[in-house]
Amino acid sequence: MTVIAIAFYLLALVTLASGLMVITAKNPVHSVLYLILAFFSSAGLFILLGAEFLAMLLVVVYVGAVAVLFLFVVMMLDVDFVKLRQGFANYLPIGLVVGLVLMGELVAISIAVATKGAAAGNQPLVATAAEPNIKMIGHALYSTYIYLFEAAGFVLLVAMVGAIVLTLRTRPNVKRQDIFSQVTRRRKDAVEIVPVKTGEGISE
Amino acid sequence: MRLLKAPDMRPVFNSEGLGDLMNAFLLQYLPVIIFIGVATVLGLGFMIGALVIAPKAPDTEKLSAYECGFNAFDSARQKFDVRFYLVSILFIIFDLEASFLFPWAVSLFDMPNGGMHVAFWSMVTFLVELGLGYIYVWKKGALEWE
Amino acid sequence: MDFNLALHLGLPETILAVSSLLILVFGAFRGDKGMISVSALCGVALIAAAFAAAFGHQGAAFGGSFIVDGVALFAKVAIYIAAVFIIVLGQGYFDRVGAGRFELPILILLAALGMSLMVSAGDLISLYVGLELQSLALYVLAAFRRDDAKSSEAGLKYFVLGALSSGLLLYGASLVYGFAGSMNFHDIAQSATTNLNVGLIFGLVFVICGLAFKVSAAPFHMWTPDVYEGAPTPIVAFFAGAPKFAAMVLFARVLQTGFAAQADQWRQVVLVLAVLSFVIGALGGLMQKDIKRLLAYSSIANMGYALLAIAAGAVGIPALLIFFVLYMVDTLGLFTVQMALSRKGEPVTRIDSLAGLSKTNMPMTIVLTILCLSVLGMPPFSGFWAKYFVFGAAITSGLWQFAAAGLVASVVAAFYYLRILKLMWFDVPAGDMDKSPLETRWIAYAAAAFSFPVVIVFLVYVYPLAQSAAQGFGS
Amino acid sequence: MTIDLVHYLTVSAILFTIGVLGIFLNRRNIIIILMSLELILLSTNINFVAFSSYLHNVQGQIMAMFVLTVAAAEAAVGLAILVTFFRNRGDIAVDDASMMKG
Repeated sequence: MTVIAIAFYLLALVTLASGLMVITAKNPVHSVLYLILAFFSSAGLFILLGAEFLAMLLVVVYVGAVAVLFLFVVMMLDVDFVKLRQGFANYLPIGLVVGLVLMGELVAISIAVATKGAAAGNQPLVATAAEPNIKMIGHALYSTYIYLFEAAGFVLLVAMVGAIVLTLRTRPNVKRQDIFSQVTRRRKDAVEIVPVKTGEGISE
Repeated sequence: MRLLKAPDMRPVFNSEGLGDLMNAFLLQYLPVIIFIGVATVLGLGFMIGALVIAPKAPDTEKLSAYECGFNAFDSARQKFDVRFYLVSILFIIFDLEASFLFPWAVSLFDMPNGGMHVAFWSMVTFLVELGLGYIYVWKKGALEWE
Repeated sequence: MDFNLALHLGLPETILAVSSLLILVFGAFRGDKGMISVSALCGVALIAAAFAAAFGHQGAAFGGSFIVDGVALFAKVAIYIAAVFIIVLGQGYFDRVGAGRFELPILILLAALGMSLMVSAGDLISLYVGLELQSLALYVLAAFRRDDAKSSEAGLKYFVLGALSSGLLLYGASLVYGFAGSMNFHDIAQSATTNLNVGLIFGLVFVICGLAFKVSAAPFHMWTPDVYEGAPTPIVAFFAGAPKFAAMVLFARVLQTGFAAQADQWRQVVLVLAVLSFVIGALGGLMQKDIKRLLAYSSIANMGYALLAIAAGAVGIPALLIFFVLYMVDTLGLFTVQMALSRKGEPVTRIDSLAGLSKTNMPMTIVLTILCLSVLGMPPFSGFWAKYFVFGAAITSGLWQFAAAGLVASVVAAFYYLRILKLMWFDVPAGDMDKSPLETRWIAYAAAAFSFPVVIVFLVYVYPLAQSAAQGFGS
Repeated sequence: MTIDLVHYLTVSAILFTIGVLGIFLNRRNIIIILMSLELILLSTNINFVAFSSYLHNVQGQIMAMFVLTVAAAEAAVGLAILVTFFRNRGDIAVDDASMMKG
């Protein structure tokens, strides 16, 4: 079990430290990179808990896509980020006090839930070869929760429509390559042969 | 329907046997850990090696941006176009769509209570939902680059 | 699982889902020129869904995570009809400001779909997914005028606070789940009766805070005035009504199904929220100069009365349903009047600009007078009946002090409506008003007509319906 | 040195606090606020997964999966709104020079 303990403390420490760096880093690009690290190490925590599929999902979706989205936006916006940090130091003392109180309360509640709740005294679930974690999720997701699964599709649809509605602008007077019209263009559409008599020229 | 109650899903392990099982489970991840370790050591090794061995004699000309012999026209950090962002959003959405396929593909053929048909058609509906969304995106020209 | 039963129960949602997809593709091919036909199709889909809900079966499906009871059906019909009116108003408004795009009615449709998942939620997962489907559509709608700085600022504020409240709610949900060992409200209720603990109570408090944000109850109301001022008016009319109705039903369901045994604990929290809401709503409104900000405070105060109905327990549920229907008609009318009034093409936003309205636009003055009298709770207008039922329920369950406090708050709030009345009838007009757009005129007339004579007939028929709908809620 | 449920919940509680703190400390920098929101959702996910594992009940992991999906959609919409805001204002500071008084 000590291996697990070492792994847990390492991953938890990295998660929390990088979480802290996300909110304190001066450069938002660094914040995004720390966010990636936080997600990556909590994926490790998920593996310790036996939730392998979610760990992979976290890496694929967050590290692979969401964090990249954040990076794009940080790079897209031409903003003086130093100016935005004004007030950070002013709020810091009161923030720390409130934060410590909140943290203490949450930890106390968590202990109460863990020791008195339905999970008290249980051991974590470990995936077996007979029923891997991903299968367990599949069995529940595609039977009891199908309507929520379809609803999740609509959530994604709303995000898609929303992003397009808010940010897509079609610029006028942009010439695009239209391969279909290029290929279907025939000689008669483009060229007209006009017999010209010698010495007369063409009038319109 | 109470298909999610704990005892039905799997046996509860007693705590003595658990340590071995947990270690066996984590042992599967040993190659990943070795890989990460090697990558870290190699990466750090090269960086530190360069730091220690490489000769360093910086001056302002060397450190300035080199642009075909001209003075730099612009800041090296250029703004990204919004289109990158839109493509990346659409990527996220279809990435998530694909991630829902994994548990489906693994569990489809042994769904409990003969739920295979329901599971199959639910995924078809899901794909149609986002497929129609894809038609919308295509038609709006969000995928075109000018 | 009986799949056919599930399809029957989910018929309204299925109609909305399928039609939203088809209309989206239709719209993509027609382009923004086709916005009017897209709006019409969305309206038809919503009306069809409302009929399906009105004649819908009751029951539960998907392992109890999708509940269709009388309250859910009642709320769905009201929400769908409200969404139809918003689509009509939105079509006209966005056409006039030149920001009309065909996605608008579709997003309203999808938001309505989210709300109907919310009112049918039977476990924490469907609660969250429904809530987020609704919220995401509303964030986009708030920022829909993307070339307008105020609209995008409103969208951003709404988004940040909405997402934070979802986070709080989710953290609470995780504690509740961890303590009770299940996501299902009935299972939670079962384990909560046998084993009460501080962890469970804190989880519940987090969930209540998250939901209070969504219904803009004080002290979680800070976003409301800003968002109401900045977002496009028809969208604000939507925000003020349907989403809050859905969130309130959800609120009632979480508390009365999942935590029925802890009524004493959550009643205190809900009562604090209620009193703060109507006090802050009444006092905050006094200083406002902007019509939409004033209406924001008015809606905060009204959420206080709705929370009072929830605190009253089972007797409060029919009162809650009736209260929301009457309140939604009143707010719809008030926002429509705001949309109807403009001076030289500029919308009238300040309360001072209403001065002397009776000399320039008599019909709207009468409409606004009726609606103001209604929201300040003057009998026999609809606002009086709304409060009557809520206070009645509160007194029945022994909360008479709080009913009295609500009464005092509504007297304070009456000042700002009386100020509007004085401005309109006795002050000197600041200039001629433009002619009101057609659809705003008719919706305003309809709301005013509902608010007095129609409401009596409505109550005669619908109050028994609300009562029978509320039968067996929470069990 | 055994690791049990309390350890995971503590990590999650601290991460949640960091997220909330991030929102209050960086009130003007919307990008950091959005990242703090992601941290908050991550902390709730750790809670859900930990409970799911210790309760031997798969619902928590289903929930975590939906939370991940919704959080990604939320990030997409939030950043889209941020982009329109930036276009209109040329800045992403919300607090100062706000056009609307709070």
